[in-house]
Amino acid sequence: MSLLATVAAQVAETSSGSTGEQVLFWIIAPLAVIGALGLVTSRKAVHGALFLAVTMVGLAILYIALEAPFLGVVQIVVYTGAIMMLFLFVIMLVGVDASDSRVETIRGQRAAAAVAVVGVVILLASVAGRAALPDPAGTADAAPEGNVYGIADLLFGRYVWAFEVVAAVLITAAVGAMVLTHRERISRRLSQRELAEKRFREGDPRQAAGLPPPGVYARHNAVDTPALLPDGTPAESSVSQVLVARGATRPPEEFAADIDQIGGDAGIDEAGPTSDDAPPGGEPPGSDARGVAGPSGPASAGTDEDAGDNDQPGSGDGGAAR
Amino acid sequence: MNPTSYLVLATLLFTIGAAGVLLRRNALVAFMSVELMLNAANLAFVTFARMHGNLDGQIVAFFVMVIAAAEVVVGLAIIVMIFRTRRSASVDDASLLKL
Amino acid sequence: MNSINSLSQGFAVQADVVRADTVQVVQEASGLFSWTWLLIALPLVGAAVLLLGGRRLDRTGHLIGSAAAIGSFVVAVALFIALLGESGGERSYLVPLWEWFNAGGYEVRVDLLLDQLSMAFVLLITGVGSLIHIYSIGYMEHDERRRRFFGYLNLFVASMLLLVLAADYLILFIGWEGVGLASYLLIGFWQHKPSAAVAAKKAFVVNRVGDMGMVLAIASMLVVFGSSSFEVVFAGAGSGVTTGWLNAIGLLLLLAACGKSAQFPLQSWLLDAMEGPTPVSALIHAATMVTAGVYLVVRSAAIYDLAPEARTAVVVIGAITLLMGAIIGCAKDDIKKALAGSTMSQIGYMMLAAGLGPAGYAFAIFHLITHGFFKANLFLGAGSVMHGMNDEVDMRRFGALRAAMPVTFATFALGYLAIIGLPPFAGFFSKDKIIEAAFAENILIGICALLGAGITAFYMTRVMLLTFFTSKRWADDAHPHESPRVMTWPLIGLGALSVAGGAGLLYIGGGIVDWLEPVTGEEHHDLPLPLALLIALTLTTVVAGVALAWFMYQRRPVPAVAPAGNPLVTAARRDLYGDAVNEAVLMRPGQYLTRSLVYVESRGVDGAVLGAANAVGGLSSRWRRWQTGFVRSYALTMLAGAGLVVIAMLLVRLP
Amino acid sequence: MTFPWLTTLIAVPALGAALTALVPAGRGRLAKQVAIAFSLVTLAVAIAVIAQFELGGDRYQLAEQHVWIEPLGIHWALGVDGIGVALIALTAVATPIVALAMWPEAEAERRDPKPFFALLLLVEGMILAAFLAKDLLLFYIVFEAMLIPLYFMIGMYGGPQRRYAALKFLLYNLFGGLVMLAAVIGIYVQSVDAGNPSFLLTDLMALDIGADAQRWMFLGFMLAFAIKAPLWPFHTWLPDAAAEATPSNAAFLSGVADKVGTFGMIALAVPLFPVAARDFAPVIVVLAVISIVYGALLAIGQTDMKRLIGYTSISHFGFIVLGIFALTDRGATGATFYMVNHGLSTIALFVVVGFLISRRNSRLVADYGGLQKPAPKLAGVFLFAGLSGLALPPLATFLSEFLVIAGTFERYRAAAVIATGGIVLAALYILWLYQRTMTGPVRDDAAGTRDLGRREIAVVAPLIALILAIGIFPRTVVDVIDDGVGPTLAEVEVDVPPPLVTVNDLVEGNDQ
Repeated sequence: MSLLATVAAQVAETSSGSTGEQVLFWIIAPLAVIGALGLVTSRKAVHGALFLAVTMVGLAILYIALEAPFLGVVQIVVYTGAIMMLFLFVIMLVGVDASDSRVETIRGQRAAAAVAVVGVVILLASVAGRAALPDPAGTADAAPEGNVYGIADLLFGRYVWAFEVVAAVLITAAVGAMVLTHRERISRRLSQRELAEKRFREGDPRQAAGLPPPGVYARHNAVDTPALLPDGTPAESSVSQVLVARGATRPPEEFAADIDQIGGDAGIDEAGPTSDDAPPGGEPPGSDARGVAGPSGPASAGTDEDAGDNDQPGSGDGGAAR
Repeated sequence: MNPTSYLVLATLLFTIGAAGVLLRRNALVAFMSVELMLNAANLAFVTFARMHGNLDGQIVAFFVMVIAAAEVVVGLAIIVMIFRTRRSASVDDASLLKL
Repeated sequence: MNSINSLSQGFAVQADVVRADTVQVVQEASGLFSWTWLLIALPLVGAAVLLLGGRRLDRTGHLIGSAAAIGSFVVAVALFIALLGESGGERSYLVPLWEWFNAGGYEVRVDLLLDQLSMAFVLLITGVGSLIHIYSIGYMEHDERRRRFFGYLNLFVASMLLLVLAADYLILFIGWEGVGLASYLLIGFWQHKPSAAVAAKKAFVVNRVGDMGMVLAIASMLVVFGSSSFEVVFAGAGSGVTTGWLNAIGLLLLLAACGKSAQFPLQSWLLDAMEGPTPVSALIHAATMVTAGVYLVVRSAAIYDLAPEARTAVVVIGAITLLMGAIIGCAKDDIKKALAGSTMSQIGYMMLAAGLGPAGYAFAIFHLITHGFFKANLFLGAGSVMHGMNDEVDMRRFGALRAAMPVTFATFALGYLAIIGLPPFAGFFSKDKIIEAAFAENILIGICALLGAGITAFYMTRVMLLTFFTSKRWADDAHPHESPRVMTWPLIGLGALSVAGGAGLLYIGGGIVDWLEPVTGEEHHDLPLPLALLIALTLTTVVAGVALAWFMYQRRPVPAVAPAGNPLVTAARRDLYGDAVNEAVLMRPGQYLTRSLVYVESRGVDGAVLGAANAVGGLSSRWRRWQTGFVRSYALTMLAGAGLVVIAMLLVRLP
Repeated sequence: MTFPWLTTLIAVPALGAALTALVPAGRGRLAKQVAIAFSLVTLAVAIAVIAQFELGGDRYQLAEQHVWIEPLGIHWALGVDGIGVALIALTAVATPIVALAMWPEAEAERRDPKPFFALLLLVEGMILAAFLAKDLLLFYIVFEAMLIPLYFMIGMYGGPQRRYAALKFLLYNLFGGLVMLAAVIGIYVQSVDAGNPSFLLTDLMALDIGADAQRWMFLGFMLAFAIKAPLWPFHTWLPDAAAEATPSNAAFLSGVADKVGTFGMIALAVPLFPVAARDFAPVIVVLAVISIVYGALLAIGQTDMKRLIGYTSISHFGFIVLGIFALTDRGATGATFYMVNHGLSTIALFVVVGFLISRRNSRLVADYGGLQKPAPKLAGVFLFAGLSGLALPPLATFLSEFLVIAGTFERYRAAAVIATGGIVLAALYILWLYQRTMTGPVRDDAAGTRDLGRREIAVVAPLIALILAIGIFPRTVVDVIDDGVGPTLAEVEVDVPPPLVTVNDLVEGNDQ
């Protein structure tokens, strides 16, 4: 803070018609414009946010140069510190890597926007440029005790009502944000028992015992690998949907070599999977071959030991597959 | 230093922000562009405050920042909500006003 | 009671008419005369009781109704006797009841005017009305709605009495419409017959056309006199009103009279009105209501006296209708329709007489009363025949009934002799007077009247022969029998009146002409030929008519189905194309107009509005496309708008 | 301070509407009872108001005036003159009758009856306020606001096309109201220019407005009133609304609510803009005559009974407007009298047709026939209502119709003659309707038709009694109306030609 204050003081000293301020301006202003252009042109929102941060910091510096050190600080603290962070959080939430397509979907929007924007630039700039503006009077007279004091004086004096109202607005906004993002539970949370009953009543009875756990192999145990069904096909439902969506699953074939090798070691018949055609006695008659029921159900822990030592009739196929 | 340069800068930033709103479909980017426009306005306020030797402009800029903060909170909440239901952050997808 | 004070000055202010020497004084009623309202109240209460009383009065309703009518007749007789006790110029009483309203200086009082003219009518209405009530007890015996029938009859009697007792045209109009309503209800009494319902509606609507004339006549009186009371109007008529106005009022009143009295060109409803029960035809469509038009003209004497063109119109209308009705009467096989044609014709006589002015007013009323007697008699006789013949009306299915129903035959014959005007029956005196007056006025009119008398003799003889003489042509299941006494006694009463009514009215106590003279004035024109010759001429014509009918119907067999006749017969059978003309000129274009207006309404008027709505809708659905729903488009618009605002501010240099 | 009778008169139905609305859901019967009770209390207050009215007293009696919005000169100003008394009486009498007639209608549409009855009372309050308002803006507000409850009454209950009809009703009237608003602002600007910003009618009538300005503003007012009343060619909403609304609602709409339009003509448009009223009178008279004939002809061409009655109303409104713009004492008195009588007779007609429809569930004439036999009372009442519709003397409608014709005849002879043709057409459409529904052979499916029940008799009996009583003893009513019409027409300053012959002098002269 003290550092900033001194910078501000120095700038202020050299302010009136000083070259110092001009230098500062001509350094900061292009940066700010570049930041702004970067915001508009970057394909990824994250990049845009960072560009905007640059602009805002630049503006903060300009504020200080414009004898508004308090605002400069607030700009950094509130804007770059709080608001931009909020933006970044939301960007994270929405998806960092999603990048926008540059194809314009609304017909004529780009051309019309260009015309409008250029028009407004010319209009405003010409107004600003043609106006015969006096040299700045400086705020020293208005705030003899310093900028912060001056602002505080006004804020808690003349503008105290507005200040209070703004406080109310902020509270309201906070509550509003909570209300908006809050998802109202429209029905009672189901108990575990009810969930279980529901599963039996409504769900596929073959999944009544729960979805199969992912592939658990003698040497490999991973959530990204599907389990194998008795016929040797991978059980899609044994892998988390999220991983499927991300394409982060691994097909079991990758381990086929190892499996084969182990199978050979154990002296189990290669044709093991074909026993699927004649299900063992443990299987309920008429059960669909693609059913997932037995093999992995009991192997709830999904550990090597369980799978390896499993002797039960129902899990025989699973063992055979390995 | 003459305020004109600052004003021209403010103008530029404002229109760049406007262009961002007009051209970007990502709601977050559009929203940030709005923030940029607010900042440009703030710059003009601060410039004029200095020109007139009067702190009122700075006070207005201050309030703009506060209101912007409130606005960002609510706006982002809305964007999050829309994203939740529609799986999209594109402003063009939220076109239910049509028909 | 300022308004009663006066005298009808106007009665005496006549330009070219010799009026009574004594000025008729209208006095405020006192004593017995202040009970005049009972005349109306009795049948009115009777109607209210019968119509609101419900089914518990079904068994006594006819008695209550008849009692009300007879009670009214008793009051009428009492009043008549009291009136006879007064001297000639003081027989006019005004009975004030209440002030009806006073709007913008236009005051109408509900007053009753009892003078010689209204007294004559009151006696006719209550007398004949009572007889017909009694007759109806028998005639309607088997009708389950007899109570209601008597209620309607009472309503009619009350309205008709109000019509003739009113002292203000607007009050008269209430009675005028009241009898129209009663007529509507009674023509359509057998509502389950669509033909009856249609006939009732037709009668009402055609009467309404006449009512237009009445309404406009009263409106004209307001413009001219500022009032519609007889007193003011009659007084004012002689005090400098232009003949144009008086003619206009006279013609408008004539239009009203044409509607009510079935005169050309509004005659078409009367023949259809025979759909009603026969007592109704006798009372309303022969004896009383249809003569209201004649009453109106005679009552408005003060106006017609000074409106020569209007009077001429009355004469012409009367003459046309006289001949039309007679011709139609010749061709009808339906006994009631033949009589209805006769009624039209006889009312034509009355109108003709009324149109002759003071020379004819009294004779018009005279004929009106005698006609009331004999025509009611004839209709009731026809009803009696129908009653005995299973409600058969076709005369080609009658024949030789004189033996089967002797009383009916005898009374019908008296009525027949009266109507064809053989002395000394009633019709002779009254009709002969009219023919005389017509000849005195204009030879052409006289010839029309004379011709009418001949045709009357022809068609009435035809009715008589076809019904009571010739051969039996009855339907197989017909067992003609005489009607019960409750029906024959009224017939006998009316038959007696048909015989004696004419001479009695003309000669007893100065006669009807003197009686009416204070109201109607008196005037004599010289006949162009000797009176005796004229009477002889008339009687010759009548005998010729009778003889022709005799040769045509008694000497030749009567076919059961009407043979095709010459064009005149065909035209007469079809009411001289009155309905056809109405249909072609009014009904069809009206239907077309209505239908096309419905089209114009939905396509034109409403269509314009809906079209505008659709245009706006189309425009907005086009403009709606600007609302793409894309935030960015809106933002662009906002930016452009903000830019425009800035430009505008720069241009107009707003602070 | 005297008791604010007029405010009470407005407040009672409004309170009744609120209380009816507060009746718990599902207790429709209680809601109806509350509504009818309040409509009866309103009637009692109205009787109290009328009892205090003095003939020949101040022009606006029982006046109340409180500043509402001072800088704009807006007042809560109420007062009543003869015209107002007549229409208040009509409204107060009609509402309980209509409410009783409505009894089963909401259920027939399987809807909650509560809003129906609450809205009815609300509209009653607004209509009364319109008749009492002596501040133009107050009038305008209630004039427009009553559209909303009426919109819902038509749109929520009624026939299959009810939404279309309700929307049409609303759009037509809103459009008229919008134009009128411009005129209201216009006259206010005039009063501002005159240095005394005020919406009080008394102030506005005292203004001296230029002829051109008067014409424009008059047209603005007349458009709104001509749509409301309705006058050809602004009438097409009425047949639709009449056909689609429930019968008693249609009765209330054309019998009572539309009278605000004709009331506005005689009590606002004419006295506020006398010069323009004089100038435009011939045009409006022509439109009125067209309305009379056109409405009657279209009534003859209808197949839907309610639509038919809707068109008869257009014809009758033509008579009312004709009487007003004849600008004669008799005409205006007759027209105002007609407003009352048309209200009663139209309500009777609609209500009786409602009885018919409730029996056979059809609005088409062709579906009826021969009902006279199984239901004689119904037929009798129907005929009576019809006869009152065709202005048969001595029923109340006759005198008013006659006064209108006579008053018009004093100034516009041709118009009066054509209008008289309306009485023939009236006989045609009424008797045609009666003939086809009630007479003829009894149809097989109609043999068991119910005759009138006790509630139905209770609905029509007061109407019949009133129509008869006013017809036979019209004097008091006419006096009261004449008392209000006189000063209103005095604003217009047109001279009515005196009778060509003044017989009274002559008669009295002879008396001496």
